[in-house]
Amino acid sequence: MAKYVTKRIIYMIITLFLIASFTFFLMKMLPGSPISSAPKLTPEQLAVVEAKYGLDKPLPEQYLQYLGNMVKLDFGVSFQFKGADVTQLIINRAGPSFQLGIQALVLGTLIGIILGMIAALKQNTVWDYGSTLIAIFGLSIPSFVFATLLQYWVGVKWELLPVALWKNGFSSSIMPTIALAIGPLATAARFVRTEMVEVLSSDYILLAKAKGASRFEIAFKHAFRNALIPLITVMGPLAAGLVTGSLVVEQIFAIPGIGEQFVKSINMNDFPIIMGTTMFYSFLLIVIIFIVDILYGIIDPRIRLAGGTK
Amino acid sequence: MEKILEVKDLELSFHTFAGEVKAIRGVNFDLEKGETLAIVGESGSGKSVTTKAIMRLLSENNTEYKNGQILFNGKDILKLSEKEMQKIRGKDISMIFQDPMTSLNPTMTIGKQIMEPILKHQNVSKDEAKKKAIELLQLVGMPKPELRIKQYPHQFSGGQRQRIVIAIALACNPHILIADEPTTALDVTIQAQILELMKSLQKKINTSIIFITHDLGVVANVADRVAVMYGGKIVEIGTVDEIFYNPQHPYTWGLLSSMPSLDIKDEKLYAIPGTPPDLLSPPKGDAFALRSEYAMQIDLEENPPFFKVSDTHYAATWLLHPDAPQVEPPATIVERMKQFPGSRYYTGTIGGTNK
Amino acid sequence: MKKSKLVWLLSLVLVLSVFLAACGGKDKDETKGTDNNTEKTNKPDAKQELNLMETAEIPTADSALVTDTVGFTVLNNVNEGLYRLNKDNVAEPAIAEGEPKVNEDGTVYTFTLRDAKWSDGSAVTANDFEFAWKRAIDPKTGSEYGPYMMNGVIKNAEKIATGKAKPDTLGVKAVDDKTLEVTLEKPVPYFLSLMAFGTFLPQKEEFVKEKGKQYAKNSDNILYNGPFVLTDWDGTGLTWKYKKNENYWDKDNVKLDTINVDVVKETGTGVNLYNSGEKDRAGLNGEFAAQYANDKNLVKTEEASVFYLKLNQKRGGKTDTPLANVNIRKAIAQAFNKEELTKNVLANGSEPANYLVPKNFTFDENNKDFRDVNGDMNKFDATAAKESWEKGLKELGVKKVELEFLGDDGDLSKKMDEYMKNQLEKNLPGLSIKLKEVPFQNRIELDTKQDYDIQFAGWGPDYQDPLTFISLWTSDSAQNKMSYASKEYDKLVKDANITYANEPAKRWQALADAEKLVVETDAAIAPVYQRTRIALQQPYVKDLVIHNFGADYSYKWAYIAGKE
Amino acid sequence: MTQQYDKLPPEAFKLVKVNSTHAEQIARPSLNFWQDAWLRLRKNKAAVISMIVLIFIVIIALVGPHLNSYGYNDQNVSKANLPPKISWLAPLGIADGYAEVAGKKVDVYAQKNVKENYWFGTDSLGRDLFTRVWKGSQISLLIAFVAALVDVIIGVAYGGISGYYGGKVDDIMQRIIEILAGIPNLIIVILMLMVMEPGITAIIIAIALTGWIGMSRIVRGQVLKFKNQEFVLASRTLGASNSRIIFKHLLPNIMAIIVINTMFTVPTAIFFEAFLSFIGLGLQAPNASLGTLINDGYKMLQFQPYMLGIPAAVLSILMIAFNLLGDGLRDALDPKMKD
Repeated sequence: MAKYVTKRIIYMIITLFLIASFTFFLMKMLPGSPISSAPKLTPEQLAVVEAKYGLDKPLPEQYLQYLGNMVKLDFGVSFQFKGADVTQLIINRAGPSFQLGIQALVLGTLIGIILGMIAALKQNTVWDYGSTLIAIFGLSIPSFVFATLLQYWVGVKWELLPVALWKNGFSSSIMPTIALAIGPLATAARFVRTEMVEVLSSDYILLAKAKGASRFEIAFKHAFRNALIPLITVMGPLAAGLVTGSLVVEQIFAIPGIGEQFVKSINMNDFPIIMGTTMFYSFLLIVIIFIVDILYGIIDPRIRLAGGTK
Repeated sequence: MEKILEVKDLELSFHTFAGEVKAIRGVNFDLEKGETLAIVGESGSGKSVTTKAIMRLLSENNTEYKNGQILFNGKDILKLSEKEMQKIRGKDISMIFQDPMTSLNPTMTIGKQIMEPILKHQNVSKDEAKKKAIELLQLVGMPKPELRIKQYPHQFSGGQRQRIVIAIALACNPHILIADEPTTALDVTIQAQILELMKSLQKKINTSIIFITHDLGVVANVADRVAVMYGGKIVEIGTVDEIFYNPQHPYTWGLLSSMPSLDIKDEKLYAIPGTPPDLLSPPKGDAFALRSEYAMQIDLEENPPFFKVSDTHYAATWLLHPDAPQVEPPATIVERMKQFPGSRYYTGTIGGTNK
Repeated sequence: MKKSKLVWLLSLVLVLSVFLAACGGKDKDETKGTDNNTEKTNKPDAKQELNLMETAEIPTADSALVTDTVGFTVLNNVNEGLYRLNKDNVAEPAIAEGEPKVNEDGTVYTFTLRDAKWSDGSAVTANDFEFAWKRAIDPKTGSEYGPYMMNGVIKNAEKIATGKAKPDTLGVKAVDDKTLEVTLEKPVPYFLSLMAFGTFLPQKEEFVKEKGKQYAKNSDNILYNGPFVLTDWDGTGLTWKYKKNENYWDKDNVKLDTINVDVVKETGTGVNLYNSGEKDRAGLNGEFAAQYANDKNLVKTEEASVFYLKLNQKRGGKTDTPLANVNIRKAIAQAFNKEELTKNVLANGSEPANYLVPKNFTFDENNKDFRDVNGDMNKFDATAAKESWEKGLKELGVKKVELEFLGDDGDLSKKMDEYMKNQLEKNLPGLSIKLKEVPFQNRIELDTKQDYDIQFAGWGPDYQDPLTFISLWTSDSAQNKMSYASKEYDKLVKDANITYANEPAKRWQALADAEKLVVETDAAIAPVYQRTRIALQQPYVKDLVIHNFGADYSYKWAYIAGKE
Repeated sequence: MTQQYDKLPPEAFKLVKVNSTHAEQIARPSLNFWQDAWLRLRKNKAAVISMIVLIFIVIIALVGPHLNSYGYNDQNVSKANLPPKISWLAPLGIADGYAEVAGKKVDVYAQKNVKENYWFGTDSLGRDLFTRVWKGSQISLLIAFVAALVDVIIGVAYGGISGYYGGKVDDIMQRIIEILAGIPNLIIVILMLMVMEPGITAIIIAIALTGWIGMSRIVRGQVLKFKNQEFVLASRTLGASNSRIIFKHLLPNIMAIIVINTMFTVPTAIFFEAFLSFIGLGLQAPNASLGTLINDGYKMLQFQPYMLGIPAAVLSILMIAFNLLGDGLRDALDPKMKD
């Protein structure tokens, strides 16, 4: 176990290093920078500003410095926020994003599991088709469309929930959570259905039935756990998918999160924020995948972590 | 002897994408208390389906019970509600499956899995159930049961797992134990152990066993009576001796001929020609006729009824019709029949033994 | 003295018209409802709380570094310079007590400061101005607007900015706590209107030095001397509040207690918030503008921003392009239907521009709009365009021309680009346009590198004088970036700037001649439209003042009446 | 049981010679894997309907833009923002050219004095949406198919090599995958798109760049499963070359799973493109894709819902059809599900 964890941590570091390097050189390839696009600056001032951001040094030196700072969790200062600390900005913005992400993940997987279970237990009935359709609709309606519809109907027309903004506590988070949850919901529902159908046709379910277990017991005592364990493996991608969603949902609901700022930074060429956020997202994803793998080993008695991933 | 189970005229079909599969086309047999009935036949002959029908384990979505009754202690199982059925399963009738590798829940400790039917059907506390589970494991010959009940299936070998499955099946002292090819997936040495175990357990708890197999060697070892199935029907039923030494149906002949035998020296192993019938469109008449060298005109036209050979021995073949011509069974069968008193080839003296 | 009066007068007229527009587009009769409302309830409510939205975060609240409209708007409401744009868009003395003393040739201004306090209770002194301005011009600060606003205006500014002189030598001096002396490079007719600009706000030296790097990074690290103080701003967040500044010298005229601001980047979300009653004012863009065209709460404000096509004559600064040919440029300038563009594509009340200096922006001594001098130039004329085009092609000896059209990647910009492409290709046979749409920052970068053929760009004035537009196209201008070089033009601008600095009429004419040259004769740029700001605003919001240069809004006089 | 039997005619008991091969003939016709799969698929109503719908959409995406006289970039600003109007549907009150403007229902066609009908209405530049929707579908499908194809090629090659050669090669290749899997692909795609010249190619490259990992994992798993099975070993002992084993034995067996996976990759790519449009990294104007159309339309949701509704409906139908067909294929091709 310890050996496995060490190995995984080494891979995580390599991955982060590669992402960091890739992002760095990609940013260097990009046209435009907020500094050179400030035409009002005189060349003398430009030199001062470039020195401030460390842009006057040769590329390899910049790269090393960047990596060195990154180890210290220092992602430099933002261009658009005139010298605001990127790390601080991410910390400031992480709260709402985390809250939404976790709420959406919980809500999405929960409802997804329920839908998937219903579909599998009532296979080839109206229930099955209904929940499958809901799941596919969730996959096929872009989250920004869904968010807009929610905002207009639930917020403006029916006045049930705050239209947008992040200031009415939990009620502010309900609509964005729903809009975000629709993706994981659909994925979880389809995944659970497939797994559940497979589990339900397995011998041990037949044996359980032969023991006299009721439908309920079969579904929840035997099938449920076995169908859900594999779901953990897709939690990583699901969580990554939430990042995708949060970029647009945060913007639509005017939520002070990281995703919203990431989109803006792209449009503003705010490289330090782009790089910082990319590293943040990557780190998050890697940690989630790692946790999921460890969790998988703990929950599924068949897996022993000594070997590879499978 | 008391009849604990009677299957009467059972007919059932599966509805599949390809159409209606007439899997069971009229099956009759009964099971007496404490006896072991073996059902033999090729794959697809309907053995497993018949037993799953008794347990009502067939998927309700695509299974249609077209006719017949399954009487357990005089009650028709097919008419019971799912709830009532759940009370019978695992308690009165329990089942052992073919593949011990897949028939245990991989994420549940075996202790829990053994305790499940006990808690379900007997009014006992968890501790008692646990004690019972340990006893059961001891009964099926599992060493250190106290430790092992906390373990998961993947920590056991195939033979051990089958013992666990047997322990589960025996947990509530069932009246009927259905064993669906319980040894097929096991090593030969383990097979023997498991069979011995089942035999000794049967004596201890006086259960009736339905034993499904295609291995006639196993049948000879464990069964009291044998039913031979072909094409969704029982074609011959009788005591072990009657089936082994006085078979009447050409299919039984074929089966027995294809069994390697130690006492009959024959270089060539016999194989039944052709393939089993397609139950999507079962043939008219005797389903085996097309593969039989003893086929008569009527075999192609009409289903043979059961002809009585003895009080315990019936066979569904037109060859037993009084008007049918006498045919010569294969040589190996004749050899067998020579040893059976009452057979037309019997060579010994009446009342004698052939031991 | 004379100059300031001129500005006064000019501003008065200008502001009248702007104000009229600001209060609800009086040129349309559907706004009558608003007027009725206005008259009915003008008594301020008990609860004076205004809910507003911005479209972007505050990048910085440091007056030396601020470059964007949000930042300028915030500073305008929480701080106060020597002058402030008043309700009528006129720069009037604020921290300065009355008009300054000006020397004979108009190069030395001496301001006397009134008794004003910072939010920490300390007095606003002349040194606060001296410190702030010197800080803004110091290259070490990295201010964009410092040099931009001061170069050529305040003495030695340019030398300091280019590192040839020390910041100490800037022509600003605190004679004593209450007296500030500003020495100019040359007479600047519009100097006082600059004094209302954000870059010239005061900063308290002691405080700035104490906070060091943390200065102005959040609402706790700034001092305020304006009508409001900023609160609940964490430096990068999407929300902040204005609270009435109890230390403000003119606090009696400030009626609002609180303004809640949230950043909402999606127009649709903004409109939804407005419709749900959460917000009191919501800006609209084209698509929404069209739909709310008949809304009784629609507010239109003509801006002084002009959008035009820059026609690059030397791509990458190296070779001549087809656009070096004046006939080709003229053809392009006349080949698109501005009426249709503004009416149907933009659909936000913006007007077609056949000029560079916007209308209703600057006025001469007789209150005559600068616009009246030249009138319309290079109006849409497909036939004339085609003629010029063919002539140009013949001169070039080609049949086909392919040009890259650089634009922003906002939704509305994209739509306009698509329209322009379609129009140009339709009206100029043989022309094919390749669209390139990039984020604003990238466009500016490409502009700086002069790496484009045609660029859809715009300019908003920094001070109230035609020069803010005209000076863009001199051959040495940092904004030129299209290799437009005309000796005549340079001379006219120099005339206006220096030669006729104290002769308004001649200066006016020189500026007008320059405009005609760049727009009509040389067709160096092709004006497209003058923008109108359009918004939904609750009728109970009163006296929310909208400016057409500098900061966008002043909340000092705003109040709520009739909401309850 | 009685032993009373009907008297039967003697000829009934005449022995007949039955050719045992006859018995095999009446068994089910022997079908190869794909024919069998096709039969199963045909029984799955949802999958069949999906397939028909997909074929229909592909055809109409190719033909649709030519069904009327408007080009996809023909602007006529005076005819902007017209709601859909289809003459034969108008009496039913749908697609009748009426729209709600400031709370009142008005005939926009009459108001703007437009004589011709626009079946799906027009956009804000007066372009025919019918033409644009199908042109957009064309481009979306193109992007999706090419991206899926690239995914398949890279994924199968990578997974195949990794699984087939095993050992060190597999080890190294899997470590690389492990590292790549940690990269948030959306972020990378966005960054890539910032660097590349925007357009269809850039989007395809960006989507394909990270999409193949899933495919390669599945293929590797399958190859590992099959390569040690008897039929492969048998063929190897008979001296079959690697390429023969790969193409004749392994590929046909994993084809099914590749096809199924592709069925799910295609809609993901379509969706991804739509998402990129939203954050402004999609296609360059005046090109249309379903994504850009939805993005254009969603801002007009409250006023001109058709501008969002129609392309969103097409996208949804495509997604649903691909998913249901994928499900159907999985059921049909997955040997586990065989009864």
